[in-house]
Amino acid sequence: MRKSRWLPIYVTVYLGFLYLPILLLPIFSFNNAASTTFPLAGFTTKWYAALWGNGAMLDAARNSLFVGLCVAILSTGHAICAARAITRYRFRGQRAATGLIMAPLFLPEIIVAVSLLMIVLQIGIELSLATVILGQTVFCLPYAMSVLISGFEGFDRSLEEASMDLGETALGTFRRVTLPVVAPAIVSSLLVSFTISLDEFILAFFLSGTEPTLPVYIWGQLRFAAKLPSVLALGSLMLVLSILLITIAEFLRRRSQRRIQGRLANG
Amino acid sequence: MLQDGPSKSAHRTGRRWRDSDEATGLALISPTLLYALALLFLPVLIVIAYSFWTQDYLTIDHTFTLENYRIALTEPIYRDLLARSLVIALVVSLVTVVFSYPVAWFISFHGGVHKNLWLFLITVPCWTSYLLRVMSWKVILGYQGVLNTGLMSTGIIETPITSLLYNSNAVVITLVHSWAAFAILPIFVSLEKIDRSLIEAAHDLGDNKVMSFLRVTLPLSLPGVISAFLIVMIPTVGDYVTPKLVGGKDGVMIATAIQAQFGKAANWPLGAALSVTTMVVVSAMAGLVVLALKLFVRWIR
Amino acid sequence: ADTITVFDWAGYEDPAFHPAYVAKHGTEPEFSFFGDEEEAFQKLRSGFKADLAHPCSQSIAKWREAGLLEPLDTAKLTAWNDILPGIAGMKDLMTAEGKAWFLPFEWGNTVLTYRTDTVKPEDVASLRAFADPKFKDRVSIGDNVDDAYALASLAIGLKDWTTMTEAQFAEASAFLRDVHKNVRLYWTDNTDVSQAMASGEIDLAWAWNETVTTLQKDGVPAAIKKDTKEGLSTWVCGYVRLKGGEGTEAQDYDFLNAVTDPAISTYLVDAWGYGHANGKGMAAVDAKLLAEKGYADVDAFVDNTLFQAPMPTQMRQKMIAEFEKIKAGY
Amino acid sequence: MIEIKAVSRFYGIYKALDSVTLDIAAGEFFSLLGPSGCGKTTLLRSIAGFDTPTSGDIRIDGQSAIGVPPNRRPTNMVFQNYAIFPHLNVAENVAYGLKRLKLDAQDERRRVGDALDQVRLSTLGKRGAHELSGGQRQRVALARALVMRPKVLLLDEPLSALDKKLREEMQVELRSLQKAVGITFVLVTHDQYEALAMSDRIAVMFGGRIAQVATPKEIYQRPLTRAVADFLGGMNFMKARITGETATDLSVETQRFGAVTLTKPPGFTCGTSEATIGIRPERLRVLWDDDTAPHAIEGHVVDRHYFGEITHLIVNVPGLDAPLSVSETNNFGADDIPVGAPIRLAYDPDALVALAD
Amino acid sequence: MIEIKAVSRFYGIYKALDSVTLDIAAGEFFSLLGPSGCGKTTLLRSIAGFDTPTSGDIRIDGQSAIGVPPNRRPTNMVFQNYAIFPHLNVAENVAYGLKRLKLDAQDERRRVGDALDQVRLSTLGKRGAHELSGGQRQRVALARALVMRPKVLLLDEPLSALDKKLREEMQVELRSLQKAVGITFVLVTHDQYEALAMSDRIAVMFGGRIAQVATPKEIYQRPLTRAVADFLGGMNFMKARITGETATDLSVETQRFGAVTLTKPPGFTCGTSEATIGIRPERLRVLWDDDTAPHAIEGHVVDRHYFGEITHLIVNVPGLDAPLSVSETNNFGADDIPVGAPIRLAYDPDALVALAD
Ligand SMILES: Nc1ncnc2c1ncn2[C@@H]1O[C@H](COP(=O)(O)OP(=O)(O)OP(=O)(O)O)[C@@H](O)[C@H]1O
Ligand SMILES: Nc1ncnc2c1ncn2[C@@H]1O[C@H](COP(=O)(O)OP(=O)(O)OP(=O)(O)O)[C@@H](O)[C@H]1O
Ligand SMILES: [Mg+2]
Ligand SMILES: [Mg+2]
Repeated sequence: MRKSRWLPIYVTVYLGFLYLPILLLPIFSFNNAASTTFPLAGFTTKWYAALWGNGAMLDAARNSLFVGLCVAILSTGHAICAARAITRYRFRGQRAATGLIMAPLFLPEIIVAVSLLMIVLQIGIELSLATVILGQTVFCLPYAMSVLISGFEGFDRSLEEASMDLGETALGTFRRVTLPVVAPAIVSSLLVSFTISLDEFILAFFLSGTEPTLPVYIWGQLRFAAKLPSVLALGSLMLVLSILLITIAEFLRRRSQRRIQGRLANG
Repeated sequence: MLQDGPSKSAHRTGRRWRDSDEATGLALISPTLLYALALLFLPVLIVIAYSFWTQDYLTIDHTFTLENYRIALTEPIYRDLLARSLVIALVVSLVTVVFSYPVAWFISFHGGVHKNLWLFLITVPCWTSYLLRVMSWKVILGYQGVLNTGLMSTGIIETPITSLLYNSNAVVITLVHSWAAFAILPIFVSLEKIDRSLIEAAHDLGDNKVMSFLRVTLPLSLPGVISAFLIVMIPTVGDYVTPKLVGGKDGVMIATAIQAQFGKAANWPLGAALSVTTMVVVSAMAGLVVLALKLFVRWIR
Repeated sequence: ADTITVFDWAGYEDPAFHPAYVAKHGTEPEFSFFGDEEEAFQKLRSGFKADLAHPCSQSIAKWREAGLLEPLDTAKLTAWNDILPGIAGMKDLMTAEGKAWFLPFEWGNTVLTYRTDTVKPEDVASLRAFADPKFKDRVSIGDNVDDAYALASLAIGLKDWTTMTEAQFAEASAFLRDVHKNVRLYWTDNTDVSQAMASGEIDLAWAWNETVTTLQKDGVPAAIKKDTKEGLSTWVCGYVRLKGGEGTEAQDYDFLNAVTDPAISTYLVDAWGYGHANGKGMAAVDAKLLAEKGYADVDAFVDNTLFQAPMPTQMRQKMIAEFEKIKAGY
Repeated sequence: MIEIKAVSRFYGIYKALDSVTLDIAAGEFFSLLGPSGCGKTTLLRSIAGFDTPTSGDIRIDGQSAIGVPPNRRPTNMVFQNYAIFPHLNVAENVAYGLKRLKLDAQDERRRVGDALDQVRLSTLGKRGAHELSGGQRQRVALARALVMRPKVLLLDEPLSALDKKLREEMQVELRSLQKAVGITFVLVTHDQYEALAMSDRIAVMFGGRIAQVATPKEIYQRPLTRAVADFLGGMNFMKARITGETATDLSVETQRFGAVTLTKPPGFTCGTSEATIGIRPERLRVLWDDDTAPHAIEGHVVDRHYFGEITHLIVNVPGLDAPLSVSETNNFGADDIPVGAPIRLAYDPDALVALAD
Repeated sequence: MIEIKAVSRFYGIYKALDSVTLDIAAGEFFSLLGPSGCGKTTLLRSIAGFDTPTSGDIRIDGQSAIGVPPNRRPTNMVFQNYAIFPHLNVAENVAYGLKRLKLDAQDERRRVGDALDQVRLSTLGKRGAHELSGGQRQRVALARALVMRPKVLLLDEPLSALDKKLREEMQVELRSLQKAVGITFVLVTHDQYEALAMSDRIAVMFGGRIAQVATPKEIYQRPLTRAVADFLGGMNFMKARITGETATDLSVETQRFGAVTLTKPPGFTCGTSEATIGIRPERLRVLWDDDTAPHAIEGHVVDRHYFGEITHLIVNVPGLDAPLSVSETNNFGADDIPVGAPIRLAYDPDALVALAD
């Protein structure tokens, strides 16, 4: 496949579109004014200082990351099983089951939230991050499912057959063949669920006790225009952090690859 | 719906039901299903039940009535809002999918060993708070925003364009931006699975790049396109925050109305009826879109 | 529980608001946050338990009628009698059915705010300016029914909306429909409107008084006009005790007394731009600071204000429904 | 070892297997032969456990295998489409099944190395699955199964992508492996020579049914039906008039090959007046110049096909319905006989066989 | 028609093609032969345009094809892994390329029907791609290319999954198609007989290099190197002492085949004292009972392989380094000669060839 000239240009423009709004965040987070308008009013780091003093917001950010990770793992795990069942096997009630799992996509979130809260309180579970995770997982399932279903569809069955044939159990086959082969779908599903959870507000609000997630906290903060820059500072920090994280991961990947290659050359 | 017991075909082959496809499938899906059932059964029930009740301020009247549906279906305001929401959702999902496809393509076909890196790169913008992104868009599209300033300084326009922000355009732009990653990922996933030699075979049989794309790549990546479509379209219909934040006067969508009924207006039954109506209409439209996509793909080959 | 849970707006966990409580108990109270009263109401109705909550004047009636609130023992509230008279005078706010329910904490105004570089003060001498076709697409009012009908009531010359008649309601609604033609956006929060004004998106807004403070601080040429023909509106928020809280009553009252301590006033005005409900406290605040933040003569504006007092629920429900339609263009 | 009892397999209404019954002994090298689409792969997949017969029973080692999952059967299979794991390299693919045996690292490496040696891929261990040529893939698939040393090895056209030389090496390798370890082989192949050279017994299938099961020599020399004969190498067919018939024998009168008595094949429709008889092209020998033979016929060459080792001559013999095909090694110059030249052919009456239809 | 000029292709540091130069004439039936992994598919893909050579030029119809996309080349390819479109049924797969020609529906249907007839799949038009057996898939791939009637047809082992009978039918079909329409065929095959029987010329490749290009007969009878000889059918090799050498000829003295004069192959290393000579197994003929021959050697049988049409005898001749392999048709009873029996073999001195290493 030869590279076309236009595609890289298009992708660059597209990335520009994706990142343009994001890159404004750091700019304004150093701007010495509460309102986000040009021209800039001067350089300051006071918003970062203010952020440092705002323990509640930092806690909220930490909670959000934790919830996001758990939700991503849980909903992807669930969705892997379900998507696999739907694409690989035929059973009665399949459509109904799929419909139910996909329902959060259609239901008004507030209803889901209110009724989940009622259920949780009825059972007598203390509201905590765990309940948020519980609720958001069910909310992220449809997204994870759609991604994974398109990943599992058309999976070459003879690979699994070959594995079974070599003595591997069904579970082992799943782990050693199916999962690696659909890895792109799994990574995508994790990313999707994590992203959704990170911005999800209603369930997080209803199902959290005294530990808010970031959206819950920020929505309240926006009542005060003067607090916005601190939020901007936090957003910029998170951006830098995620990019840093990815860079490190990529660096580690390359190093381990080089090591493997080194081993190959020696061995 | 999910009764167990041996199926007819299992009898004929003499295999135990426990080993059948059906049993395995059910066993695999049951954790997820039970989970969803436990958490979603009540919400679904509530929506449906409420939609047949009435509410007066804080009290619910449990007598069965279709009045809510009458209002939902006949009041011009709801009809118009629904129509507007559907149009916006359709435009957003169409634009998102069409513009995201090439990126997914690029990552899958030219991403090399950096595919995961690309995926992260695409999703990182979504990891900053949604509110901040919306705020940024306001800065960009605003009256004295980045875009207007830029255009004015290059002399393309004299006075700021006011049609950028606080209307449907802004809603579409913001939504496309925030759903981009969600469209790219499923399309990427299904592109990853396409056997490259099929595309070669299409070229070999005389198709140029465009044709081989339409006749082989697109049909084979259709599951991804469909799931991208649904992932973007359905939540967009239900979105009320974005329209409120950047939609200005035009920013009222059906979800805003539903949200108001569940909130301040304190008319859950009407809200439920509106939800059910929307759900049905959206599902129908989603079905139509999927059908249209499939027909399009059929027609093209 | 050895501590209480306060169901509050995010940000109000600020330790500077309740130093007395911490001094006495050694720990911060627990906070659970909300960003929208209506959602908070739903969460409480679904069974969420907290000791104290922080709603605003318009929600009190609903919360009370839904049976969420626990009456207050005014004897245990040190500042009960020091509440600013204007606020204390609001019908059905602090007390109703012969019981005390609500302890005001902070208050502010909703006031005509304009850009001084594009709008001449004489053009906005009346609140009717919001409906003036001259300001087409240059206007913003809040996406909340209380501020909107406060504006409309004032515009039709009604200062006490608890007495609004059907005819007046229709007139007010008609006015809002006219305003809708001019509206560029309905702001949802302070950040929203101040940014719109700072960026020149709008010239005229019906906004909270802290907006202009923010804008002026950033050097945006903006001002408020308190002395319009019709006046301005005042809103107030404060604390209530919730039923079923797990903290001890004593702790509840310690917290309530801590936040209404006169010592808080200066901090509240200075750092947050709100007025404190404790009249004594406000009186003790530096006059220059008060002037800077727009609270110059606390007593004077009372004459020309519409207090957003709780109104009969039926009327409020009608307003809500009507406002939803107006916003959608109907 | 493997008993297949009246196994049928429907795809919808299409019958891919039609009550197939077979017994395969332990340690036997058994081949399945048949035209494309006749159901060979389906049968093999049923034995391996990937496909459940619609009816019938398969017993392995005396136990019914119906319902036993593939990983609990003592079988390993080489897939027709290879099914190489795309995320693993060559060595990892081969080691896949061993991982479960928890050998120590050195042992495992040794076995993988041995298997790669056997398929001549020892230098490519680190290659990715997508960096292989077609034949290399096939050999990886073969090594992956060989390394497991199963009781039963099922091979679905395991050598089809290999050139003749390599294929022959592999055949020798498989054969010696089988003798050394005593594996039961079930081989699907479309290569008659492969089947004839390697197998203890061969089953020929047509359209989901078994047509004949016999040793290579028997099936080649005494095919029961015209279809089997035709499928296994060329055969010259002709009609013959039946002059006498006993329970086992058939006396016929042919146009050019005189009157002969032949063994009657089972399944022969009794009471007809005509029979089909045949003779293999290589059982006809060209008589040069002055050579003589007790049985000979005359004709002339109408076409000639060169095949390196041998040449096929198409000889028109007056009185026969169809020209005869003659296969002759090229040691005398059969490849130089001009088209149109007269020719004499010697034959042995024993080479004639009677065939059922 | 196709000129391949010093084409090399690297995969990383691995040289899959090593400056290959070839000319293929218009209307020629050209075959590429070589062991697995020698670069045949790579070469074919370069001609079709899926692979860009690292260096060198490919000219089609006199025009450089470098940079020309596959769809603008007058070539069609049958892929080694078939590449059947999974979302289309058999008929739609075959009609795929026709759709662009905008034929009227009837015309298109007729051409698809014809192509399916040619590959014997006319009844399976409506089958889904995943409901086919391996051989059926391969035939769909073949039909899909045939139906296009390209100027150049590139076939990558197009018949490898077919049984011999069907393969021979397809060979005849391809041959007659080529003659009728004048298509240039480039066939990759690992089946020597196929190459020998069908091709106008054959190129033999080893490790990315062309070893010899010649007509089937020439390449079979006069292989230039030991490797080519060995690859194309069996060959008995032996060492011989060089007694005389001219520019074109080589006089050698052999252990058992006497003194002969042979054509010197190009690439023969001059000035050495020993040469490798060879004789094909079928050029050795068993002498029965009283037969005599001007040139004969004696030995005894050490092994015997039955191949239906022919039998291979392994004969130990005292004084030779390795036993001789003899291939004999089974018309006399070569398949019955007991192992250990003494045997006499006739040969023609012309059958001996000198080989470069
Ligand atoms: N993508 C790749 N990366 C590295 N090496 C490759 C790649 N593709 C092919 N090769 C190597 O290049 C050589 C030639 O491959 P090619 O597919 O041309 O062989 P071939 O002659 O067609 O073999 P076969 O008869 O087995 O199909 C092989 O050794 C193969 O392993
Ligand atoms: N999933 C299926 N649905 C319908 N028919 C099928 C399916 N799989 C195979 N068949 C048909 O069943 C028959 C037997 O297929 P099988 O794969 O066993 O053939 P085979 O003998 O292995 O042929 P080949 O030598 O071409 O590989 C074929 O005619 C095939 O078309
Ligand atoms: Mg098969
Ligand atoms: Mg190849």
